[in-house]
Amino acid sequence: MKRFGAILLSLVRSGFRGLQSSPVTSAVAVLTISVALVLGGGFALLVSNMGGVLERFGEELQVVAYLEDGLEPDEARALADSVRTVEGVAAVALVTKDEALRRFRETTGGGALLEGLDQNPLPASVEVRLIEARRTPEGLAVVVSALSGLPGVSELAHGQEWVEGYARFVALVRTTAVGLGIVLGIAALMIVANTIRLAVYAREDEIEIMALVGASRSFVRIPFLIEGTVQGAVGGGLALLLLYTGYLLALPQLEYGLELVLGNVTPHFFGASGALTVVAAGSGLGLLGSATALVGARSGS
Amino acid sequence: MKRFGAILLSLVRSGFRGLQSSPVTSAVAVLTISVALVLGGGFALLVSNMGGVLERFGEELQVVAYLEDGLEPDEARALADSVRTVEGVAAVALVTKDEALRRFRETTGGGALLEGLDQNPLPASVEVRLIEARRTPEGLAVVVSALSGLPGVSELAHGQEWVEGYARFVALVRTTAVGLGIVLGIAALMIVANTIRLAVYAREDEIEIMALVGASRSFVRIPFLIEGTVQGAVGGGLALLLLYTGYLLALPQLEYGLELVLGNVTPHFFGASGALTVVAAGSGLGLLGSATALVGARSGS
Amino acid sequence: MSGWERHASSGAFGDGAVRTYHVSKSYIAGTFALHDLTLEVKKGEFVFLTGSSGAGKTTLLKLLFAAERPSEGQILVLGRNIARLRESAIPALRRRIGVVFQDFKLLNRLTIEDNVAVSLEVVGTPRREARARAFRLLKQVGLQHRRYHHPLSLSGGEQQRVAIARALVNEPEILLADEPTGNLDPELTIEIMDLISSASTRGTTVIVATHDHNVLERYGKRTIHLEGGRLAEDTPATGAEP
Amino acid sequence: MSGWERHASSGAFGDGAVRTYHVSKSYIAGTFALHDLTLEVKKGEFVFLTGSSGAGKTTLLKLLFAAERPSEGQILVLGRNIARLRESAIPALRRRIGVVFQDFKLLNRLTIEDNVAVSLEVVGTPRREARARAFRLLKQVGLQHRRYHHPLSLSGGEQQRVAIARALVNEPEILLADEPTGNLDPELTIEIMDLISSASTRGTTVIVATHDHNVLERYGKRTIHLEGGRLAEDTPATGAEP
Ligand SMILES: Nc1ncnc2c1ncn2[C@@H]1O[C@H](COP(=O)(O)OP(=O)(O)OP(=O)(O)O)[C@@H](O)[C@H]1O
Ligand SMILES: Nc1ncnc2c1ncn2[C@@H]1O[C@H](COP(=O)(O)OP(=O)(O)OP(=O)(O)O)[C@@H](O)[C@H]1O
Ligand SMILES: [Mg+2]
Ligand SMILES: [Mg+2]
Repeated sequence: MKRFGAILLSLVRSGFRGLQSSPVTSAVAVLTISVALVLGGGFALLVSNMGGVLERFGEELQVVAYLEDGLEPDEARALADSVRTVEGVAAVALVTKDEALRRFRETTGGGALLEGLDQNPLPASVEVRLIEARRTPEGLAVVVSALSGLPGVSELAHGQEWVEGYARFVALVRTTAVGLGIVLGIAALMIVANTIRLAVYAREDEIEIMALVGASRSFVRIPFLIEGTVQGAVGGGLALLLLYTGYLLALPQLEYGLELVLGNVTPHFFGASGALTVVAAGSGLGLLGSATALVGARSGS
Repeated sequence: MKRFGAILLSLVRSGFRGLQSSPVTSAVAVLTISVALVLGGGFALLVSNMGGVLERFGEELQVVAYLEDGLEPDEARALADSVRTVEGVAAVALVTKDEALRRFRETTGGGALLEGLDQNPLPASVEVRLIEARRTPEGLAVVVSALSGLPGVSELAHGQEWVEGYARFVALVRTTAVGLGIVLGIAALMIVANTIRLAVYAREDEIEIMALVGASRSFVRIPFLIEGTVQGAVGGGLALLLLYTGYLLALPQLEYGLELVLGNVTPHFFGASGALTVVAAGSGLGLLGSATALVGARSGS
Repeated sequence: MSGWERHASSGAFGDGAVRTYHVSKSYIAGTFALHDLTLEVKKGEFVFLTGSSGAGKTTLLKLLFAAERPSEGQILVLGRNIARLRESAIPALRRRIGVVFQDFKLLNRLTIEDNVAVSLEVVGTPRREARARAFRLLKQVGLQHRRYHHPLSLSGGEQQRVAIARALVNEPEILLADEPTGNLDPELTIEIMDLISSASTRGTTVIVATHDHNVLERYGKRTIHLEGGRLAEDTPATGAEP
Repeated sequence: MSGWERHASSGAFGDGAVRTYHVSKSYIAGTFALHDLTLEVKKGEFVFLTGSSGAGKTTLLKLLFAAERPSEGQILVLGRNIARLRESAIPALRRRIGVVFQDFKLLNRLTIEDNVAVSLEVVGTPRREARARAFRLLKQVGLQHRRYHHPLSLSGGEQQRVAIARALVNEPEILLADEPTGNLDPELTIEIMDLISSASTRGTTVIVATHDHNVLERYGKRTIHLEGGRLAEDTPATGAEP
């Protein structure tokens, strides 16, 4: 037991001694890990912020149920209420004939077009927003079929095309994000593994000598793994710092642009768990990097 | 002269000998450079493809000059011709009253709305597209003021807001692209420099010994620079290969999505000069990386 | 099972610390660094290994602590058959053998005290104890005042003495020393050789490769002479203990 | 300008290849690896450097080829003042000096022929010629058959001989050899020392640090003895040429 404790202590100590006694190499590894994580983390941040934007896009999606012309306001309101209970419906807004006319005037600018008419030709309608899960062609079809069965509804406009476009856009963004994420992840892992591999190579003599004085495989290797993990964690912390600095610097610019283009989506940074994930990813990269680096190292026996 | 030639030859030879005699380290460096370039090159590719998309967006921008109601078709055509000569105008299309009515029917679906009218209330118009340089709020103002002076034009609709939104969107995309490009470039440079630095560290003994047997600074260093440049070029070639493979694999997916969302923009890969740029960037990175790596190396004197 | 192996497993080797049986080692096809070498070193014996440059002394020592495997033949060290030793069993064997390498093989990033202590730490000796014992050994080779320095700031002879201290610190059952006094002056050579021979009197089996005729004469131990990888002469001890 | 420097620039040193004037070297504050050393070695002279482990032999040699700078004092080598030599002038000086390092310092990634040839290539000797001359030197140290091998596959003594070949190949004006026969048996030692002394008869100034009393006696050259960094004895040649 005492022996085991002594060995453990000695392993941890020599892991940290490694960091200390080759500061330049360690710094280089830490820097590389942090650069890799800035790229990966920045990308994750972008995707997570884009999620909000997509979300807003999706909120634009609605089904409009035009009401029969003879319907009384009370009946229309009752209909709107019954629509609210349909599964997949998130929000319902009633647009009366007058409201429709007002909107038409607004959008066509002036509305001189309808001036000569003696009565309002525009129908009342119920605008239906869908819950997120239904914002797919299939989900939409379910809601539409439920709505079309309701009495008082004369016609449904549901922008099938728009939904398909939206669904494909979301799928495209997701696929791209996942694809790029995988590429970035592999790139980060390879870069980190390469860096640590070179650092280990520079110390191959050391590994060999340790083996020659009777150190077991794990006694030689564990300090390198500890070293890699610590470097990774430090690199993760540094990446977080860099990302946050970049975020603060970029925010004014981005907010201005995003607001104009996409409305008032507020950009957000990593929360505590996200930040922890970055550091953990760093440690993981460092550990994995040193582990893969050691596979190729000559063992001295 | 003979002496100089011998030295030059010996430098180049030992540059290549370095690559040969440390194949693992070289492979690691090449791989890292290519990973960095895949990221950077992929980003460049994305931006250049996005350029096409933005271009298409911009083409949507037009100024509509509504014509006075009494204008004869001949007069309208003459006016359209005179608009064509205005500076900043790229294309002009005449929309007659009949055409306007047809379009209205199409877009409102049925056009029951105008059924009861005895005469066509819609004005003829001239649609004006701008050259790219004028697709800014300022450029637009110049064209608009030129158009508003023309006789026969009753009103101008020029989507000032749309233009502002577009201009800001383009600016945002450009800023983001440049920002990300700089970050990626720096990241690539740092990663490559770090990798090569570690590779040089592993051979510091060699550098020291060379100095001790009387090699001049450049005699010791130039082989490393050659080695770095060659590694960079190979890494660039590999990156190009990886990018092209990725492009071919991603194309079916992207085309499908892009077409739906953005219309028929055809994605494109690097041309010959772009490809050359990637390889050159690799060589440059390798050279710069080894140059910065050598700054820190101990010289043995 | 060959006759030799039956012998080995039945303990017929008695108190042999090291036995080689028709051992050959060839690094480059067609040439032999060692050729058909059969010899025995008993427990506690002190043996010199001589032979000109390239005769195979270092190769023989490398085979004994499993840094190389024999191309042919069998080697028994402390009861274990080197030719068949599993990779994972090597560290345990090496911990029972102290080695002074011809090129020292010190860890440049550690202090010399840590260099000596590392032999103890690999077997789990607590750090305090390891350092105390390392200090004692450094004192015996006259380097206690340099204990916090790093190997690269030591002179050649000083580094060699650190290597000797490291080999002796865990009181190994076998000591293999490859040219351990090549960088030492005659006075220090005697001091160090006395240190080694005192380990021998405490029961350690010692094999010292050396070129130094003065040492050979002074200690008058059994001397194995190699020539071109073959056993050329095996001179028994003269008993001329100094 | 000190009196010494005025002497130096006026050529009053005559044919001194090496002169040191009150030279001290301190690596660690308060301790001296060399202390107030003043000596002269004439052109073509053959000098042995002795002293126990840590006496400062290697340090003195390092100062002479500008691998270290003196802490105090002036050093004149081939007419150049080491203490004031510009960094960029060092390579040119080193090309006129051959050095056998105590730890060999071979380039492990090159063949031994390339290791020897590198001394020539740094001054721009065409490769063919460099290799031909390297081959000749390797033959003189008995290693021509190993010329395409790498240093790590050579025995200690073989590596040492490669280091000697490299130091001699460009016919240096000064040869500094640090324990050049520490890994060689007595017969080879004589061969190699004969090689070195034949370079000396061709005009090379030679300084050899050694512990080997047999060598000192056999060649009977001037011997500078260091003790704790100080000049303890400077014995002139006995003229007992072998
Ligand atoms: N790894 C190797 N690859 C190829 N040849 C080798 C290798 N190691 C040793 N040799 C060769 O084997 C022979 C014996 O080498 P060894 O190191 O055992 O000699 P040695 O007796 O220790 O010599 P020295 O006194 O010079 O140290 C030499 O010719 C050497 O060149
Ligand atoms: N880089 C250094 N840093 C600190 N001390 C050093 C350094 N190099 C040498 N020394 C010390 O200076 C003293 C003289 O060393 P030097 O190498 O000159 O001895 P030497 O005469 O060559 O000994 P040896 O015969 O053992 O090679 C020694 O005590 C050594 O420890
Ligand atoms: Mg040997
Ligand atoms: Mg020395």
